Amino acid sequence: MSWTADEMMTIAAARRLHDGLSCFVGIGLPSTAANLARRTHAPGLTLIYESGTIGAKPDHLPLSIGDGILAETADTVVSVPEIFNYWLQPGRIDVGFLGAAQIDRFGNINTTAIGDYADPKVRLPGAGGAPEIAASCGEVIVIVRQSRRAFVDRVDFVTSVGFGRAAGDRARLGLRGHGPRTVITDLGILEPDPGTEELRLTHLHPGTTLAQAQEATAWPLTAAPTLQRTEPPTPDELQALRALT
Amino acid sequence: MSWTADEMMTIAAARRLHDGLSCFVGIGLPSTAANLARRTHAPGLTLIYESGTIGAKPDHLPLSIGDGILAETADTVVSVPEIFNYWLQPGRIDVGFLGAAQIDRFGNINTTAIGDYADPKVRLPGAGGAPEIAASCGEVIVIVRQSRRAFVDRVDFVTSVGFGRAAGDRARLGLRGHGPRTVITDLGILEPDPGTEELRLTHLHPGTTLAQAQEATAWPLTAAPTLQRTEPPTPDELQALRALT
Amino acid sequence: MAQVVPLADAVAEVVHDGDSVALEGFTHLIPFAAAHEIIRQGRGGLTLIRMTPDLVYDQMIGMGCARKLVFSWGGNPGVGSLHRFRDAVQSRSLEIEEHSHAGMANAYVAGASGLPFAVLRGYRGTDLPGVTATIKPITCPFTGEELTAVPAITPDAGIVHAQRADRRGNVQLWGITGVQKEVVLASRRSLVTVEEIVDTLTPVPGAVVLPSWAVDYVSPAPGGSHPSYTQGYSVRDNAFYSAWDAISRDQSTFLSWMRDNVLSQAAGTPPPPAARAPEAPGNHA
Amino acid sequence: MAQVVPLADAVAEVVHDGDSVALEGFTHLIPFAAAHEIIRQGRGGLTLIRMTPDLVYDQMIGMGCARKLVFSWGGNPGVGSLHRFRDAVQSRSLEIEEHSHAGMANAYVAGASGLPFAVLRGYRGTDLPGVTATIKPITCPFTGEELTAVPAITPDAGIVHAQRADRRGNVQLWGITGVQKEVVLASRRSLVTVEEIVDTLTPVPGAVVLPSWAVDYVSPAPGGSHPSYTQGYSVRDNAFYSAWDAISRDQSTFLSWMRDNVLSQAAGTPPPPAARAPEAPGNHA
Repeated sequence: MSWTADEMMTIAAARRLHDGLSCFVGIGLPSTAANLARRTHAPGLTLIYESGTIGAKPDHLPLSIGDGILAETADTVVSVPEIFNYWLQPGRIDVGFLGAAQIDRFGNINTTAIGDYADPKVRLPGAGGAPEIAASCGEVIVIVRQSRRAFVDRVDFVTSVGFGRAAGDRARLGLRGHGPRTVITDLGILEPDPGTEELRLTHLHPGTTLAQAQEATAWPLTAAPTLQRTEPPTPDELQALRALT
Repeated sequence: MSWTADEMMTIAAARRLHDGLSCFVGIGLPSTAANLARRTHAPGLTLIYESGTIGAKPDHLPLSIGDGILAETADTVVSVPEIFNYWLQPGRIDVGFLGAAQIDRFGNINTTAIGDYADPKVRLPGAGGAPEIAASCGEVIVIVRQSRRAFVDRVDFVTSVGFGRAAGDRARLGLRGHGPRTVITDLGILEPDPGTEELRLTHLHPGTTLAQAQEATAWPLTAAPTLQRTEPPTPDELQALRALT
Repeated sequence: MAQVVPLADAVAEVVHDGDSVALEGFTHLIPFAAAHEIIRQGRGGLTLIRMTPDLVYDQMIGMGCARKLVFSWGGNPGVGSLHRFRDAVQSRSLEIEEHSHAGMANAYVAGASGLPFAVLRGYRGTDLPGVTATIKPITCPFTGEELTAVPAITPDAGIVHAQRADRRGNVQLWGITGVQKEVVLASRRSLVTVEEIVDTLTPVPGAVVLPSWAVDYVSPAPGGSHPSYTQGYSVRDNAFYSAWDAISRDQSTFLSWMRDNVLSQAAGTPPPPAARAPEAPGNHA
Repeated sequence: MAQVVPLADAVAEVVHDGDSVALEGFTHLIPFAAAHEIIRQGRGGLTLIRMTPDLVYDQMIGMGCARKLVFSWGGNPGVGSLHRFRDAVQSRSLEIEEHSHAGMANAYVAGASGLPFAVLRGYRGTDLPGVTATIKPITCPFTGEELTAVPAITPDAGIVHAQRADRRGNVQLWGITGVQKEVVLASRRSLVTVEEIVDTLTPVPGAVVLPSWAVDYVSPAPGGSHPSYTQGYSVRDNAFYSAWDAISRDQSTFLSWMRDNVLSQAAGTPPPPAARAPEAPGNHA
């Protein structure tokens, strides 16, 4: 079976979600990956959407984070203040799943504006739940297609904090979660260097090269000493993904 | 029909509750009076208990503020944080109904301790919902039997603020409601002097005298120039009260 | 006690030029019928407040109702941009005050609670405090830890949609309840549009009840959340959300759509058949 | 994921000497069976936290479990005093930290929210800030208004009673829900006792659901809220609350009652027939 780069990206993201975890899900690719994990190796994954739906088990992919199917299949539906205050903020949720318009070498995310904030070249949707998901979840997985436009040296606007500007910044800011430990792209997987907390390439998806990944990154991307090759999608994974979308 | 002083007190309190009002009800005599009002002239009175029951319509008097009958008959039941934060604190509730162990000439209430706080002569139950009821309800009605032990010049401990120590204290403290505008006893009714905010006698119940009320008050109690006689209980009122208790 | 009145009358009472107005509904129960009536009544100079501006504020912004927008996520969920919003911001013709969802949700809670501000673990390390004056640090008086404060949101007018109300104006809503309760309680004047008026509000699991005495106006507006939805009455018109991208991309196409589908309709007119939700109303729990 | 285990095992895991412990339930759903098991296991030096100490803490204080009490209203509702509590305070053998209901409810909310403190309009002008160190002023950074702060309550152990749980440990409770959710979420370790374990949690109007992964232990304890009650399963034993006044007035009468009715019982034993609620379990909604 052949597959697209987006399919590989989604499957690689789904694999990072283990059974029994709780996952705060953004819309789009994160939702697809989280629902794929629940349909394959992680049936006990708890999906939490910022609309207040805890334990949603949709039988089709929702378009928005507030589609009726999420409320109808949830273990419980709580108010929006409650989902942020009682569930996200105290660090109860294991994994946050985010997208990004721009992401920089320290995993900081921009979803606010390209260019100057007051006079933007492109106005993006803004923060939504992302800043607090990035701050409070046990760890964050970012799913984003790799390109020089998206993978920048420094984001134009810090909407959600990754590792700040240097190792130790998260602790200095009082952020409780471990931050963006995994950035999954259509080319491979980036993870922070344990010392500098700068993102470097740890996995290449089948058929991609380090040069390709470096070409799609606006900072001098380095590879981890243990650079690995992602396992290709299995037929089961592809089938489950295609049934979902 | 004859009646007891407690019956007169409860009926006088019930009469102060008008149809269409919302009333935050403490347990004991306040609950009896509020339920009596709802059974007689104020069927549209909304009873709110600190257990989170809004619009309770009990068919018998509850012993506690959390009896099942309150939840079963309520328009809605909310959590205890919500009843205090969303409903009481913003000043949404018209009338607060409180009891007291001690009350002083400025309507301040003590339900905490008689004597020294650290080494009390008598330890009382404490604050419960009273401080915030006294602060936030549109106005407060206090129901308490009149005696020199209870009606003191200055309470041993201010659990709930009436008019503080002088006119204007409520505004200085940022308390939003109008405070204890009515204190109903087994002898009569006290209301604050519009100038000094000191409580003075405005009504005597049938068969009682000013001297009696003064004798039962530890500060020099004065009568309002318009001192009136309370209308005696009607047979309907007495019947409804006795059916309730 | 809430007054149960026709939508046009309620909107005229509740929304005035220059008001701060919050039309809420987190994806679910968005009060489109009320928004359309505000547009028809020609209101302007409004400060629009909403966590997710969504199509409802894209329409109001495009029609020139807004002077300022207070918001936390301005996209078309699962589709892309809100073009009228985006154009207005990029052309600097709309003042914005920008928060995170957590910040706005807590600001509504403070408003509903009669507090001047709310405290949260939020915004720290982000660039938002640098561009939004209503985000300030606050120090815990017990631990010395620094947290973030946002001021209460207390709109002049708060409007939400709900499943139903009884004849006395008690309101019941369920499904995703969002910040519906908070916005009604935080607002100086409130309006709830409902799918139907019923004799008795049979209890429903997960339902929020707003007592009549906490609401100012209730107006029947069947289908009034379309293209958003009302759990038990309709499903989200995802096709319409997708189609909106093309309708709204260009101001003149947008204006022509608004003329045909909003301005020329009377208050309470159901949405055009082509854009209605597939599920028939009435299958409520 | 919550572990579903017998009550004696859960209490042994959750409550240790010297812990801060909150057994909550606002009149309704008070976890008496768990309290009795704590007493039987001989725990001591506890900081007991509860808005209304009620009979449950009168018993624990009388049995010498407590070093300190954090509370907001210490009476026997509708009856009078809590004699073991009152004697302990009057003899200065129990340290107290005293709040209002609004203060404690907000302190639990802060605990559940992962915040170090909560803000409220409360206590102003009262003598409580003078005697309770955990009440401090805080100034609004936007308006300059002075309000009141209380620190979060984050008990070592939080215990509540509920109607039921499923086999995976998801908990469902309804009726007066009090601060049940907050205390479970605020606590380092939590235990929920339930009337029954069921296959499926059928939705119930007004119900709160605590997902299994937010609870540590679930233990069956049918009748475990007596003389408090469990909506749908039992009614409040008001006669017992009235009778407690005479039982508890004197320490020796109290001890003899505790010996006969608590110490000599095994964990999970239903209350003595004479003191049981009149309504049979099982008529749930």
